[in-house]
Amino acid sequence: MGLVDKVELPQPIKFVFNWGRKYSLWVFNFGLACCAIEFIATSTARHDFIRLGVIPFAHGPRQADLLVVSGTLTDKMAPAVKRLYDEMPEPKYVISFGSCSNCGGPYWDSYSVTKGVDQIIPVDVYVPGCPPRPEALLHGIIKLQERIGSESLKERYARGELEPIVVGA
Amino acid sequence: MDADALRDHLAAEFGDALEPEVSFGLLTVTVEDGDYRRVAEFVRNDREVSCNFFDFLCGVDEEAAGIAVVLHVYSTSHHHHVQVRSVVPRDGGVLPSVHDLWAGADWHERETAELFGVAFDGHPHLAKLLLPEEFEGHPLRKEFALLAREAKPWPGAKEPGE
Amino acid sequence: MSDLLSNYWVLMPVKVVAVLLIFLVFPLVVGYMEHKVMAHMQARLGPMEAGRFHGVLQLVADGVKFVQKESVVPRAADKWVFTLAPAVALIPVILVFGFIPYGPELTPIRSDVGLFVTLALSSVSVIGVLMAAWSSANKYSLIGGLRAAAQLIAYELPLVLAAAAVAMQAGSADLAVIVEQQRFWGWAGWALLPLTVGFFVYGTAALAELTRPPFDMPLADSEVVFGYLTEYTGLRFAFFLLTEYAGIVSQSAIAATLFLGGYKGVILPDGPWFLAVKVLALSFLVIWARSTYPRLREDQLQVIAWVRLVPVSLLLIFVVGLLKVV
Amino acid sequence: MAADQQPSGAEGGVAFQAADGTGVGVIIRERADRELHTQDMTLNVGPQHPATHGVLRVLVTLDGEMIESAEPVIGYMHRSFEKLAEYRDYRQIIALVNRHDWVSSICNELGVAMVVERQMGIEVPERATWIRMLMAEWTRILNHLMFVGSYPLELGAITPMFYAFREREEIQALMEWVTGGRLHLTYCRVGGLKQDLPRGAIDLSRDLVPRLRERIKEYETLILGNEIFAARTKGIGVLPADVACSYGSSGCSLQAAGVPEDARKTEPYLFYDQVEFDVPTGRNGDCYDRFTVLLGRMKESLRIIEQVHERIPPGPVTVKLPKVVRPPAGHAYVRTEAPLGQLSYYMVSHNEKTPWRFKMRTPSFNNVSTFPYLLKGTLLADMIAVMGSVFFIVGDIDR
Repeated sequence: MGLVDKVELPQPIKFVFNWGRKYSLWVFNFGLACCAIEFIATSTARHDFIRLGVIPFAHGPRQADLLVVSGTLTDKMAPAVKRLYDEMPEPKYVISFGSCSNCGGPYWDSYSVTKGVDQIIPVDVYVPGCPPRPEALLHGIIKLQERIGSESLKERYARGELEPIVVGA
Repeated sequence: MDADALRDHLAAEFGDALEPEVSFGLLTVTVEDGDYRRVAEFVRNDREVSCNFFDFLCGVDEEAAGIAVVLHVYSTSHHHHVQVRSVVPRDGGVLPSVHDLWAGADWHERETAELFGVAFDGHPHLAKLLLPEEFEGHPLRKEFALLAREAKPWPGAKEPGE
Repeated sequence: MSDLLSNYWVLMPVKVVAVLLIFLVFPLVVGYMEHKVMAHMQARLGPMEAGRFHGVLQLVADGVKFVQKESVVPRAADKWVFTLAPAVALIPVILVFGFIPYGPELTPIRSDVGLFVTLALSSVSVIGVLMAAWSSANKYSLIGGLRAAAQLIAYELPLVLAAAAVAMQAGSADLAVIVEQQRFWGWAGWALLPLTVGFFVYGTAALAELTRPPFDMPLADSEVVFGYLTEYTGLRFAFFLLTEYAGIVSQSAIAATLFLGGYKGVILPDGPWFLAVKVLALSFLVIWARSTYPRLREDQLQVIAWVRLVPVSLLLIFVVGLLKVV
Repeated sequence: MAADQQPSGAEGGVAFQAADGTGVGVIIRERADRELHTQDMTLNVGPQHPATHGVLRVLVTLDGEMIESAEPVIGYMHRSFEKLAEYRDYRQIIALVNRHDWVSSICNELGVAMVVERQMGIEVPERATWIRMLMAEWTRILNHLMFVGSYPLELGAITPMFYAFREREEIQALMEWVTGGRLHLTYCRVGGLKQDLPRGAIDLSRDLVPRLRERIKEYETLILGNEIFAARTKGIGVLPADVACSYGSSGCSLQAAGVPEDARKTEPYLFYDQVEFDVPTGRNGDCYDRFTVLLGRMKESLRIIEQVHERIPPGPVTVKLPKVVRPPAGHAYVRTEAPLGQLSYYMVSHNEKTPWRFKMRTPSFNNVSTFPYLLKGTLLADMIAVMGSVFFIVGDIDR
């Protein structure tokens, strides 16, 4: 967005802007495999991440702020993930949900599975587990929101990849 | 019909052309690749057998003997299974397609073709099904080694099976 | 004071600001209401964190976020049309708010044909939708846009016919006059029955005009991703969202004005507060429909418009005319 | 079609009457097709598309909104279970393979345990078998609830999803208590179970049954009672019985076509021959029937669960296995009824520590292969209704 990422904004404006990004994370669920079920479970009554302002109404990547890659990424699928990530407008965040998208999980020796989504797109938060519990995803989201609340977009773009957050580490 | 009666019924029709075997109540008949289509047609159309339900078709690597193709069908009216097995050579193995007998065989033959490298004669569209276009090799053959396993030891304390 | 207010150059900016305020506040209220009402119907809580108290500032946060988003124009898109489309969809809706009578002698723009101006304005949005669909250079957008166009045009007819019945009953197309003729709960006496039917026709058609469930075929997320909005990002997308919610408010306001006695009320003096309550109640119905119904297929949708609603509304005009003459 | 419908009557072709007696409408439609023919459009639905609930791609050729042909492209979730199983110990396969249909793990691991037990000739203790049945039926309900939620969602009704997951969480609590897991439970072992039921688990399970029954009634009124739902699904996507069999389509698709084929009934395994239940069937084989059968299957599962509660005997839940599991050379086949349909495992053993070949015949693979047949000639909007009603899990297609 031109200005935001080039200039260090004054503190009050930065605060408001960060607050907006923090509580309005329209999420695009890249539901690949088993973890997608736990992602849906997190969005429904018992766990309900809409409470935190994570809105699952982004039907396409263009409207999304947060990409949750949940499940096994195969070599055949990888180009599509990359493309959808590229279609998302900045500023965008990525949560890698589950062992498969973190590192390949139980399919680490498979001939058709990509060993981690971080090989093709940058990841902000890793949530380990096979599949992780919904609580773990909530934890990951809150950690991400904490980071968004205090970050500077200029720095984010300048530094490229940031130190990722690992839930439970 | 139970497996033994089925075996006798099929043997009466084909005689020595098939090699029957019953294990755990399941009849498997091994046939030459030339007889495969004939036996399949009989299993599908014979009134006593009439296996109308397509279960699966898969390959089994038999190493030096070649690749065995196993066709498994079931009858919803008689409730019995028949398994037809035929061994083809590792290189250039061809079997006639049975997709016109059971529509479900279409995808199973495509899958077997890409994972084992067996061709099916008469199949309309023997393209890759599961793997990306640029994938090379037939991964379910025994000579296809998993690269990750060569590069990295098993992460557990013991090797599988110990 | 009254001298000052009657001065055109003072009055005009006041009106503009007031209309803009209504336009900015009410859609947000309805948007928030949608979040909360749907959540509670679905055994959830909905937004709870943004703005501390029950997520009241959720939509504000959304707005602040959309401002910061990169605005992407697809390379294959028709740039000018693509950028103009949200404005073409949004501006008519803002103008509609100017024609609504908010209270006795409180109509920002009073016109003898106010009713038809508002209806005409709200149908201009179709052009915005078509522009968005065509210029996005996306097949899903195109399919969604064509569905939207077909649907909006089909439902325009019952909408206008039902409104025409009201105009006949009132003997005027001036919205303020129409309200004046009603009691606080709508059309009194012998006019009640046909116009109740009219209300249902109008309501169904308006729901379809808004492309809200069960008439949300153009935006059906499970089929055409996001219909004509698929390629829109950031502020432009937010404008479309705003159009949607402002549309709900404006259509509810028109429906309340035409059928439910507009700003009239009981006990308290008549005024905008009654209109606000009625608008929110109607918006609630719109949201309720969303959480209850699956969506209709487009051919079923057309059948409802042409085979059911149009004949009913024609009959309605006939009956109203007959009653009027008798 | 056009060839046998010659206009009869006046030479000018004013009065149209088809040879087979069909009315004017058909001919006008055909003429319209010919004269107003529009250019076909190829639409690529997927691999990540909200309609495919997972990663399935369908190449659709459209004429307007009418589908001329549809070709599913699968393999986006091919994780090579069959190859990996050849590299894993017989006991490790259970933890690997229960992931292919990710909402019915017990039903998957049950088949694996059974095929190894059959090959090795292991008798499973009676208590373990009953508990396996109990857990398998709860898993079936968990799976079906998932589709009870997702199918209306695809048709545009959001709310059933939330209700279904509310129920799922309640059952999930039971499963978690018994097995320690939420999704991939890995509760079955070769020769029995991981551990016995905790004290009170059966009571909780007993409590759940009547509550679920109430909720299923609620779904029937909420979903089946909705006229829009009926209008969208009745007469759409008809799969006749013979075609279903020929494709090897099973589960709801086959039962909706009127074939009461259910491995629990026709070839009982575990103790399914000792409990009473019916196989719900449909009449027309359309989307509506498939969904009704789905609800019916849930009710039958509840019936089975109620009977199992009364039958679980005391005793051990596992047998002692040798240090190295080496089934004798040969091959074994086990057929079970997974929630989505017929799930069979075919295992070839060479008396080694790992299986020689482990074939998984998954229900979704065969069910989804009927898509080209089902989708031809339907509207794009019906594509969603059809695809959603052939209940499938992408991992179960691609393995």
